[in-house]
Amino acid sequence: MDVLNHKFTPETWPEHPERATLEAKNKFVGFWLFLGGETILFATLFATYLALRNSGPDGFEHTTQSLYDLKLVLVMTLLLLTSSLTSVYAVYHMRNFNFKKMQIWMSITALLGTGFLMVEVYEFVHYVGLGFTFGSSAFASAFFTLVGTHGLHVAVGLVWITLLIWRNAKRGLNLYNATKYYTFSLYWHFIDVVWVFIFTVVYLMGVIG
Amino acid sequence: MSSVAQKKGFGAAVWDWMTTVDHKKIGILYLLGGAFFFVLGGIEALFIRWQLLTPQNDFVTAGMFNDLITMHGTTMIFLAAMPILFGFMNAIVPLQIGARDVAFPFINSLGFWMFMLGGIFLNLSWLFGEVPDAGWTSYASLSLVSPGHGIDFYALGLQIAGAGTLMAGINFLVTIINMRAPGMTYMRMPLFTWTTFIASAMILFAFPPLTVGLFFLTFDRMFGGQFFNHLMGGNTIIWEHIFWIFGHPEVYILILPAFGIFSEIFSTFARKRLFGYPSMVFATVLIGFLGFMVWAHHMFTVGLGPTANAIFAVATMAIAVPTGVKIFNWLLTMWGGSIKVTTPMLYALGFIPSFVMGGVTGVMQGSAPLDYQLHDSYFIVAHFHYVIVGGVVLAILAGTHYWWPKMFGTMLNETLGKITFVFFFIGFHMTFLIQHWLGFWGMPRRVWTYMPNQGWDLANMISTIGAISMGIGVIILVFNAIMATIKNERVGNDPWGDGRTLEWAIPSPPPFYNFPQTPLVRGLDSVWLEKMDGNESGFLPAEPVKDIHMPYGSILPFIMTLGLFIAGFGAMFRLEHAWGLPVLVGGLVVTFFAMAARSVRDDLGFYVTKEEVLQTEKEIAQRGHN
Amino acid sequence: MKKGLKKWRLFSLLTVLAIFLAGCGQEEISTLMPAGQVGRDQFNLLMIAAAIMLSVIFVVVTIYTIALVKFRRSKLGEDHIPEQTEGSHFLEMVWTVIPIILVLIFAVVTVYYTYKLGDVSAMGATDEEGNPENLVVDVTAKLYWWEFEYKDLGIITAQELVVPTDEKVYFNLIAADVKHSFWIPAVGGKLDTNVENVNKFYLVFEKESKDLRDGVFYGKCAELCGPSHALMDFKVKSLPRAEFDEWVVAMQNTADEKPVANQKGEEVFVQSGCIGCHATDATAVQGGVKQSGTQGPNLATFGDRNRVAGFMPHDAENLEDWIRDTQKNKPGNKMPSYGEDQISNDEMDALVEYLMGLKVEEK
Amino acid sequence: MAEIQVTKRTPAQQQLNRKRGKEGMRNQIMMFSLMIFLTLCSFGMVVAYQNDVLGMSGYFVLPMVLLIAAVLVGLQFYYFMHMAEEEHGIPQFFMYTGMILGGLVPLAMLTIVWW
Ligand code: HEA
Ligand code: HEA
Ligand code: HEC
Ligand code: CUA
Ligand SMILES: [Cu+2]
Repeated sequence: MDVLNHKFTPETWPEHPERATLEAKNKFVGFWLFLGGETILFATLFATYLALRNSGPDGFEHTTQSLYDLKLVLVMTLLLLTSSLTSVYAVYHMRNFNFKKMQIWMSITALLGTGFLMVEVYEFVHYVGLGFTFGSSAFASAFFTLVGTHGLHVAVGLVWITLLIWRNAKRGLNLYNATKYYTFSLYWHFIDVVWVFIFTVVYLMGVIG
Repeated sequence: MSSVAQKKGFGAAVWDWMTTVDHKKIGILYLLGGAFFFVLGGIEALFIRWQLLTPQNDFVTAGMFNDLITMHGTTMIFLAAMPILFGFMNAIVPLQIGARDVAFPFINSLGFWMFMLGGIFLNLSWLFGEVPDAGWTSYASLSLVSPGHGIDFYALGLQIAGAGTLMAGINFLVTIINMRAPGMTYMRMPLFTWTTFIASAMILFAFPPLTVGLFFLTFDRMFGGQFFNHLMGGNTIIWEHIFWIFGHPEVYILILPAFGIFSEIFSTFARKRLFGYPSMVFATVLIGFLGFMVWAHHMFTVGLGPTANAIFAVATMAIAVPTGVKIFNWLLTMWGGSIKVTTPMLYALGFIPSFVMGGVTGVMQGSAPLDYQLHDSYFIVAHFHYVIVGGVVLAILAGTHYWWPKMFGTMLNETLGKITFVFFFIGFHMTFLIQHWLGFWGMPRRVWTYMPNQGWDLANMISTIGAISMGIGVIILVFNAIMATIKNERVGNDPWGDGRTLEWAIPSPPPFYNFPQTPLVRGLDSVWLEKMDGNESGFLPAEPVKDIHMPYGSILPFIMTLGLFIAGFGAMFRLEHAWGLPVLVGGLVVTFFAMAARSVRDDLGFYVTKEEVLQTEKEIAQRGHN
Repeated sequence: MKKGLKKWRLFSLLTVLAIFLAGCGQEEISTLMPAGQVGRDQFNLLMIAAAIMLSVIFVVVTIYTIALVKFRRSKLGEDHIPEQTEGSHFLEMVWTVIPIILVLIFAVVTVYYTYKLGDVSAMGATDEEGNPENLVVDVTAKLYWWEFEYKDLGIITAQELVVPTDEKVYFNLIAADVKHSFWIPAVGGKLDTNVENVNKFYLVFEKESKDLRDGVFYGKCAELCGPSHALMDFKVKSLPRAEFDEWVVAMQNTADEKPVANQKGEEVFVQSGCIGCHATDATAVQGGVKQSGTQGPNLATFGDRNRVAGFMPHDAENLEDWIRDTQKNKPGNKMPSYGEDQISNDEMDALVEYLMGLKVEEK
Repeated sequence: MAEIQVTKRTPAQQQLNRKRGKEGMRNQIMMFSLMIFLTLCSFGMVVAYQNDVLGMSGYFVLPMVLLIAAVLVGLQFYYFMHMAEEEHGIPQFFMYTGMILGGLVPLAMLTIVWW
């Protein structure tokens, strides 16, 4: 039997298609482990950010309190949180073997993600315009690295999901690509988790001072 | 495609190895790659010792000496010890758990190439004449001001190799979690598999900080970052923390698999079940966990304050307890057994006193106020070579002799093996025992020369002579390996006669699908159990012979890595050469396209039919008979 | 002369002790012959540790040897199948609990000494008149040399630390370029000199250095800091308090009365630009701010030193060699070399004599 | 890849599954609303603190904000990422280990890198 070509119906479609075969299970577990590793990666970035927050050369001007604009951050947060929900919808439809709806919800997820990324790029450009650049202080380096790494993850996620949607557009759901969609959604939620810490630790705590 | 023994030309053979995703072949690649770097690192060590033979020696310059120690430490840890252990893990763990392959064959191959090309990248620094020179720890204040591209080679090379290691770690974890044969519960897994599991988990959590730290270093040096530049608000202590948050777990990543290897060897050659198996497992897990709580013991003299020092001191000492449990369990495995002193066993026997000596000096260093004296002195050099050479390297040598027949189908010569041991073991103690006193007598480490009349002259000479003896041992080993390959006397499933774990139930080397039928496991030491129950083959199938699914080989892992390798050079020369930036981008594009190709093309593997399996088994059986 | 006589008298004793001392290294640099409270505390800790560790090794090796001798297959026969014991809860308890006890004992002493040696609370203490009670030395580690500033006394020196005996001497440690580490093995453990913060600790010198072989303790840089890390040595003179006070006064006087052993040499020193980096006035600090000539070691006491540049024998030949080719002697150090086209041989002789005459101690 | 077990559900089973799925989805939406609400609370508190309207002290706002973050993360893991479902023992174990160790790093950097 062939994972790629076996045709399922909603009745025969397994309840947990993302881990219905050994390969799928491997990917599923492997991806979770990868996220476990990412936790430490971001923890280290957060740690460095916290240690270097507001530290720069003598008389440097930009601090967390003078810099951050919560309105933008709120917009970004809402975009990303919503995109998390839309990807939940996509997975819901995947489990129901409704390929079309899944594709649609995944596309919406990607659009929201793109929106988020655009606001972030705007924010960075704005900071650079203010003279707050990657090299202007240790604080700046740490800030851009932490937030930028998250942004990079979003960008990678967007490329990933775009490829998935495009590649499978004509093929429909099967046990081969179901895992891929599912792991993408895990990845996307994880990005959201990281963002929760970013808006809390970087922006909100930054404003509190 | 699927037939086993095709006659191939040289080019085809190279292509075969470059595209292989077979865990056994990748294991051999790791072993050979690691051995190459071990010899390289060993030659560097000999240069170090030769320079220190006499006071005010001028065999190498001061700058060259720093290159040598940095590359020696980095090469040995990242490119020799770890990859060789990965070689054994790859070759053996799937066999021990009764699996046909690892969970991610493609990623396995990718991990190997990342290690190999990362290591080559690092070592190309010798050709450029700009070699990393800030020690393997690369402390930030020094590594930021180090001129030339030396440290860039370090940061980028390790970044590539480190990513490969992380992949290998995840791969082993998933393999062990998901691919165990029926009946192979966690508490029936051989100890080598267990230690692989825990070491891989440690890799998963220890390497991301290294990635981040190297990223900071790269950006500080090449792209205007300010993480460690204290004039811009940066802080060098952050590097020290990040490095040791990675670095301390790293040393347990090295020693745990070594413990695993010795556990196998002790019970095999004492013909006895491992004493206290559950506590062995528990101790392994505990060491793995505690390993993350003690990193600051490398930083006692940094000035963290008495409270931090006291906490980390006590945490450090705690590790002595689970390690002691292991030591005594091994002793009691031998106790009441039937000990046969083969070459692997000889190494295992050499390991116990050597490692205990290294371990207890570790505990001494764990006492912060005492470490104020010992830190950065030759006492430290003695400590870690006692645990690394007396633990990890002896395990590697033991494992090489023990599993050589399983990996290559021929035995290494036992007599030569024992001669190697004698030279290596005596040389090892001669080199490093005296270094404890050098430390007490006030000799700092990482000194390229020393003035006469400080009381260090004779001791250094003894130490150097010992190193030469180790070198002789290694040369004999290499000779032994070459001779065994030339003679090529084939061996059966269990050439040692006392094999206990599943790898000894199948041919040496195993066919590419490992097990014609998935085995059924009824307890710890599966093969031994079956044999004791009168099943001579030591093997109990869990299923009838069926078609076997296998993955396709692929060149993409190599191409992906090559892209990164090229990009590394681009990044490094971006500022001084016009071609830098295009090469950087070009390399990344290559990698990216290889990745896209991988994700867009379906890779479903192929089936070996039942008939082919039976045919292959028959051929192997016949080969065994003549 | 005096020294030589003493050597003769001690000779017989020394030969007897030599056998023991050989294992202990040399007094001026060995941690096994501690010359002060801190080093002794650490030495005691070492002895406790060694006792514990040796007993552990002893137990392990005993069991090991017996097992190895008793249970050989060559004795038991090729077909012997030993009993497959699974383990023993009792034994396993034993070898869990005993190490825990040993570790606990060691942990308690460790924590005690950690706090004891980390206690610098008395550092800033002053008496009723507001004078500091304790001597505080600010150490700045620079690429391959050491600067010692006595802020409260308004003097500065380099390469050779001078301290009073039998009292706590406190140190502020910092690095000026890259990280180094300050270590006087015979007196006590090290502490890093970081680039971004001041580290503080104390040492006690209980032995007068004049009784030592070279009349000084050896100090080392213990953190890799570049090519000449190995040569970043310094020396320590410990004097009784009274002599130390005399030394301080003599140092303070270098502001007004500089010894000039060779007038021409002084001119060379000024004209060649040496003065730009090297002050010969030990009070070249005012209120902690260095006034002049601080890129290189302060040379006010150069004639008293035990070594040139911290490690070369202190004689005219080596001094000349040093100035002629600093990079050969100490790769990567920050002092330029002076060839014959810059300083002729005649000038050099004068310069060397001048430098050797820069003394504050009576000789 | 080999073995796919294909089982066909009866219509009754299928319906039950659908119903469960729908309920699950409703749950998700409720949790999502809760998340949005908490997020707004977080931002609201900080803005209030910033403009000094409710007279809240930083010592109250800071822990609250962190607490909310923890809750949000828990919701993501347990609802959106289904970490409570069966066969998630390994993911849970590794995520928790990751978080414990991950918590240690910032803690260390905040306490023992202070200059
Ligand atoms: C394989 C590698 C390996 C292993 C296994 C270990 C094991 C240990 N190490 Fe080591 N270590 C290194 C590799 C390793 N180390 C390296 C490479 C460095 C230097 C890095 C650098 O600076 O370049 C280093 C440095 C290092 C330091 C820093 C020193 C300094 O720079 O100032 C310290 C300090 O605490 C330390 C402690 C320990 C301890 C407590 C153990 C323990 O795990 C040992 C436990 C084992 C035993 C104790 C023996 C068996 C136990 C019994 C028989 C039970 C009874 C025992 C007692 C009651 C004591 N090590
Ligand atoms: C896995 C880790 C590992 C291993 C195996 C070794 C092995 C050896 N090490 Fe090393 N060492 C380190 C890890 C390791 N080391 C680290 C991390 C450092 C710290 C670096 C730093 O300060 O940053 C260090 C530092 C270090 C120093 C201190 C340098 C200094 O501080 O100034 C010394 C000095 O004696 C030394 C010696 C040796 C010797 C003699 C061996 C021997 O065991 C080597 C034996 C091997 C051989 C002798 C090879 C023989 C090969 C041949 C003879 C060629 C044969 C040719 C063919 C077959 C073609 N090592
Ligand atoms: C650019 C600054 C600079 C100049 C100019 C300079 N020096 Fe130096 N000098 C140093 C530094 C830095 C050291 C410390 C070198 C080391 O030990 O790493 C040093 C060390 C010395 C020492 C050894 C000090 C000791 O205490 O052991 C002597 C003597 C010396 N210089 C003499 C001279 C003379 C004479 C001249 C002029 C002809 C001179 N220096 C010019 C920077 C300078
Ligand atoms: Cu300064 Cu080493
Ligand atoms: Cu450690």
